[in-house]
Amino acid sequence: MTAVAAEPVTMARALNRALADALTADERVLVFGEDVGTLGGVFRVTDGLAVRFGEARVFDTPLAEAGIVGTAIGMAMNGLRPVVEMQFDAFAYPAFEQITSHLAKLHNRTRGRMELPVVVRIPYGGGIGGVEHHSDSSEAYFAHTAGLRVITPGTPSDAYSLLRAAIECPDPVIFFEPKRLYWAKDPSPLTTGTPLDAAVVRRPGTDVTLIAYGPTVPTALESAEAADVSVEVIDLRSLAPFDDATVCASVRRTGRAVVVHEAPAFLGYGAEVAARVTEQCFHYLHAPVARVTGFDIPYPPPMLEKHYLPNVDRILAAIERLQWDDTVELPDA
Amino acid sequence: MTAVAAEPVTMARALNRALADALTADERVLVFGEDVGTLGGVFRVTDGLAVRFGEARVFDTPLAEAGIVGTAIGMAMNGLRPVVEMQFDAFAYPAFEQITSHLAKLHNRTRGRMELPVVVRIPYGGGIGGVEHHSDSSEAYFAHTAGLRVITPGTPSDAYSLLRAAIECPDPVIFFEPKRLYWAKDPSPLTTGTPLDAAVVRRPGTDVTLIAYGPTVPTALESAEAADVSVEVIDLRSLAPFDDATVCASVRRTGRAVVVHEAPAFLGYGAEVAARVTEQCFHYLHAPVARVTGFDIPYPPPMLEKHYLPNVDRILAAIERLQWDDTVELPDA
Amino acid sequence: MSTVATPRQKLSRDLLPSAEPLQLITPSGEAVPGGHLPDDRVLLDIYRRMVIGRRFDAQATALTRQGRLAVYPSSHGQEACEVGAVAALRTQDWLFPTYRDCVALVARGVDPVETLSLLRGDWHLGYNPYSHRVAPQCTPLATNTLHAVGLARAAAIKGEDAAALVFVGDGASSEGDTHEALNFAGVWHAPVVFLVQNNGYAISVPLSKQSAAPSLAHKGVGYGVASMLIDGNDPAMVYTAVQSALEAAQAGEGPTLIEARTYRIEAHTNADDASRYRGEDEVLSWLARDPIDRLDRYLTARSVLDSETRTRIADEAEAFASSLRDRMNADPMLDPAVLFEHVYATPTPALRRQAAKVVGP
Amino acid sequence: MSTVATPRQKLSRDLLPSAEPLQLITPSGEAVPGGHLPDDRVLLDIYRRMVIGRRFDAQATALTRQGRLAVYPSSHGQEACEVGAVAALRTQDWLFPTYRDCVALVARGVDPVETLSLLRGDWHLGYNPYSHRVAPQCTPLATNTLHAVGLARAAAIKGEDAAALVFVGDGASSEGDTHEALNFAGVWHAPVVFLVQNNGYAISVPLSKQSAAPSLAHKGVGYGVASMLIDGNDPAMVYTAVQSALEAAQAGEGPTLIEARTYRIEAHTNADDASRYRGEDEVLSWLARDPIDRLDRYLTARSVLDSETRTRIADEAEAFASSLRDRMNADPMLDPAVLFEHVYATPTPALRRQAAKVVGP
Ligand SMILES: Cc1ncc(C[n+]2csc(CCOP(=O)(O)OP(=O)(O)O)c2C)c(N)n1
Ligand SMILES: Cc1ncc(C[n+]2csc(CCOP(=O)(O)OP(=O)(O)O)c2C)c(N)n1
Ligand SMILES: [Mg+2]
Ligand SMILES: [Mg+2]
Repeated sequence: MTAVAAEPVTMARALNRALADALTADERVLVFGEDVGTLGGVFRVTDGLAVRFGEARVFDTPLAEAGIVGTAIGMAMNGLRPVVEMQFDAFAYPAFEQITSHLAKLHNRTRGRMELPVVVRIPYGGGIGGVEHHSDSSEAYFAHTAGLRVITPGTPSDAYSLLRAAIECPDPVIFFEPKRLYWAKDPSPLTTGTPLDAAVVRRPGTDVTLIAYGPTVPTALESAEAADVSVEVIDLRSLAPFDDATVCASVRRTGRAVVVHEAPAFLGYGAEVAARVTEQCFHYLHAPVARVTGFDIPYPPPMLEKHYLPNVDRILAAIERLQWDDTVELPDA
Repeated sequence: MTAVAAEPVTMARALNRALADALTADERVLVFGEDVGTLGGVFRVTDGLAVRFGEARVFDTPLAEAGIVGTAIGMAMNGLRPVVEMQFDAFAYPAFEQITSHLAKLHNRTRGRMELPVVVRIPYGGGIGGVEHHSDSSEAYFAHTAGLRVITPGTPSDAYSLLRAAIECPDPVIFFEPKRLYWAKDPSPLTTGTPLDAAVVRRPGTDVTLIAYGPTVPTALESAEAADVSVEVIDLRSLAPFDDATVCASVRRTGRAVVVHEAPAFLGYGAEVAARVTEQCFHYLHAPVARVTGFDIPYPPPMLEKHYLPNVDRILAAIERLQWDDTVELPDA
Repeated sequence: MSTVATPRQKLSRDLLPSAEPLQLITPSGEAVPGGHLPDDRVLLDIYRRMVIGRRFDAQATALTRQGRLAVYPSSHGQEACEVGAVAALRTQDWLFPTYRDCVALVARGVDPVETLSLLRGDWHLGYNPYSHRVAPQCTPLATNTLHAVGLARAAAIKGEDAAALVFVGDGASSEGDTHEALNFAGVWHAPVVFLVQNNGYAISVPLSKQSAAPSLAHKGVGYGVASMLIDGNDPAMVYTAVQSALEAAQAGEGPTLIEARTYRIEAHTNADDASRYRGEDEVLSWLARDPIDRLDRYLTARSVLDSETRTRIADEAEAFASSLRDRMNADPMLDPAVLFEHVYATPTPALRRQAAKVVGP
Repeated sequence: MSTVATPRQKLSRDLLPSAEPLQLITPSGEAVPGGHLPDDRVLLDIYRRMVIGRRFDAQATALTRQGRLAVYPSSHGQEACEVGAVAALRTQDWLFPTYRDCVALVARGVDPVETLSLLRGDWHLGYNPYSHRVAPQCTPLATNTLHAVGLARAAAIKGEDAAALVFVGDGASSEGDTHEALNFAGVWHAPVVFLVQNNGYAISVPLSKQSAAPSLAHKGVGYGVASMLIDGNDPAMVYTAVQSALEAAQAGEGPTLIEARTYRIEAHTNADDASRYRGEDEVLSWLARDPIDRLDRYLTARSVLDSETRTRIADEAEAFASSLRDRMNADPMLDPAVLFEHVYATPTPALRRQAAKVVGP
């Protein structure tokens, strides 16, 4: 647990630091993808790395996502530790077969003889006025795929420590970066040593557990401040595996839970949270786990995204519907 | 609702009849994919169609799944109604981007000006001793994708009527065929007129609702016979959209529910079933909705799949754990 | 903006392209000796649409600065491709554009405000694709190549006399979909034309990191697809190449792959900083090969274009731009109900419930 | 019909392949005049491994009938590729095989029972990929081409003297991944060799429905990748071509694409019915071009192979097969705990709970 910087940095900068420090710490680490070299990434997350570490370790690839992930797999087979970037969420879909059929399965296929320490960085989510295909929340596709770790930071300091941990992890990691938090600042020092599979209680509370991750963490914290009950906010950080212990301990204490995410509700990540929290906390729950999510529609165009994104009002409304007065009114589907 | 055949037929045969009848009924219907022409498909579902309807309407394509779905989209833009086959579940992954970013979204993108009446047939699931990549249950990936209908039949007669309805539907349909039921027979006549979005109560019961679809429907029915409580079995048929009315009416009556599928539990389809049934039936439930599913692992090799697949024992055990004696023992995660 | 038919050169349909880009008009505006140029009236019409297109493009860039567009990818410098190719299309043919190709849409006759819906962000698409037979502008790179092949194949199956023209970037040529599309087109002998606008960069990535091939047109032979390498800043050449490819397609001679060498003068989009990856010199050298200047010189030398016509066209472009500016200054009418209406042909009960939360019951 | 190959050191590294497949030994076993053949000892060793490979293949097919294998895709008829290519590999090189290439694995020295784990169904992979530098046999078509390129590129980055050889089917050449792999290989100048075993069919789909190219080797030029078209039933030619490509790779001359024309004598797998899509005549015509007979005739004519050696090799093959049969007759030891152990490097708590349900706590 070494402190790396105490200046407030943006999440983009924290990620940049994490990559630089990982490249420094381990010469097997490579960074590549579309526009990550000379340009430093469309979000500047890889800014300066090609110059600093050379084109052999940080480089631009041809424009082909299956190619990027597929060659990363081959490099990992040969002992390297590639960190690759998919430029935007929806542009990881061409790599879906490589991720699902190989990246997730080669360790299992080879009974552990082949490690696949590949990190696939995916800027995801909305709220930045991106046109179609630039605002998807695609975490459920990968979290459903056994063999992958799926990580998403909600703060700059977590972005640093989780990316460092992801690069050091022997398992393949899909690292979802909430792009609307790229410019968010955080004064906490950048440290290593954060475990890759632990949720964190961001704000203690006693009446309801509000479960968020990535882009919705600040929204959840804001909602907690605005609520007139005591809200405990959990930042999941690891979507797969899920930290049952931390979440269920909280829910058993509070007896109520709300899960928030941008992706559509239907089979969105909140479905698993609701299902497994209910399985483990059924008799502690005063109301069903509420889901505050995107709607079951394609992500809206920029001018309409405000109607889609979970916001404080919707979260507060969900908290209010948690049957505080023990009336048995059924919530909307 | 016209009866088409009264002979008992296998599901593969029923699907073949559905394709033949659709090709006859509407000259805009085309059938194509890998080995679907001359060979008649590796499961013979398209047997005889190329000879009967000609190579212009039923044909083999080059070996490229994105190509198959992508060209089907273009054909649909031009007024045709392609029915394409992905040879096995895992081999639909190369088409993931075409399905997710276009097939699912073009109708919405064009505000309804472009209809995409494309059916993507995917033989799925295990239980046939298939080697790796031939037994995936990939329904959750598609059911989470807004804009797609996801359908899966559990009986030969449903296979016929649902495939006919899917081909007639203006929306894109991912049609999951449970390959281990291809040889299952059913004496019911083949009829049209079945709605595409309605679950069906396969067996009435009063004590617990057992929710299944596709390959696990026969397992669910067998379990219901073997149980010593009265089990109502629901065959979902439509995974997206979900038939809340039928399922919730049953669960509110029985007060207990179990959902069964082959896919891994984590963010598997059962997560959505558990979450939304709990949302709508919370105060009717005596126990959390139980999930009997595959494990959170890659699909096993043939000799080990018996340990993975949900079976009667596991379903009965789940039913037994539904807190019949009102003790508050927490089920396993 | 309709085109007059013209006698044209029968270009050879080899599987391998020429070593150097084919050209009909030199950068200084002279006819290449031996070349068979399109009719003057055709070229004047192309000139006019290029001028309007460039003015439109500048206006769109200005609209980003005024916050009226979320983003705009300029095609300044690529007008020979944008307009020359579209001018060769017949009414019944289809165009499959990318995000880069707004000028092509405008040249095809799509309303400029409807063209800009995607980039303004009021909807993913502003126009009806069937009105001008223009597919939605495509963002997931190369995916539309397959749609074009499918649509063209469907036209052949239905016996329609229609072909498809699809635009592809040099970067997008690396995507698997491009390969699958060329292969399906070759096997199906589909009436489709692939126009690769090789503008030298995929955002910041230069062609040298994209491909080691002698040219991108050399990909054709691997699919049995006839290929051409052309000067993409020569409007006469682009028009002639695309028209000849479309005629071949319509005559049942199968698909064609055309690589047009051109250059993007502006940054990738207004949000991009091109100075990070290319020098001013390079830009200047390409400005000297400007497609509009080239045609201007050629037509002027032939006395087809005089200062009166030039002014009339400039005025038309100005009027086009100012009308666009005015229309874009009005905030679009937005009803979030539309978010739920077209996910399926008929909204599901769950979607109706969700819509009610947003728009009220 | 066929073109003579030049000495392997000088096999030209053109981007375009020859019009006809290169050949060193004719089907009747004669050396093609002017060709530089590999050493007799090398060829005798290849002969031996081909004979063993074919016997192994027949045994595996027999094992499917006894229910000892779930499925088996035979490479009968393709031994020149399976063995000739592997014979050219050095110890430090990597092989990326498909499901079709069990004989190549056996030729590489992988234990035959471990080779058959996948097809028996006791695990997805029986061997340690690092023991013989053989990647897992790959089922999702063409996906392993990218792994080969990545591995080769990593070798170059690390300064290792190692190359990768990847097998691809004619059908798999249509997948987008093949294109992306060739393109990455070209741009990276990666030390990788693509060997397309064009056996005429992708299950039932003939080459004519797969590609309209003059040859599959013609894809190379579109990526700046040197290409060769060879007779894939000529073991000397396959060996020479792959060796020359590997040497070029090792010398920093970049990747090579080789199309080897061959034929699958058996059905796609034991579960396939080839009579649905091809005639007996075609099979017979290819039997006449059998790769083992060809080498047998050549080596016999050169007195390298006599009946004694032939018998000794046949006996060795027989012993190999009967040992395989015996070992496959024992049921494998199966512990379902393994299902949960390697999903992650360390099993998660949830997986440990799930494992306990299956194997007890
Ligand atoms: C599948 C996919 N991957 C990545 C992107 C992000 N992206 C948008 S434009 C672009 C560069 C495209 O370059 P090119 O094809 O040459 O077209 P140009 O922009 O030069 O017109 C990239 C990488 C995308 N839109 N789609
Ligand atoms: C991505 C993918 N799509 C489909 C399949 C199903 N499949 C298995 S083998 C095969 C034919 C392959 O033909 P080819 O590449 O020529 O190799 P061959 O079997 O002839 O050796 C098909 C379609 C697959 N394994 N992977
Ligand atoms: Mg470009
Ligand atoms: Mg083949």
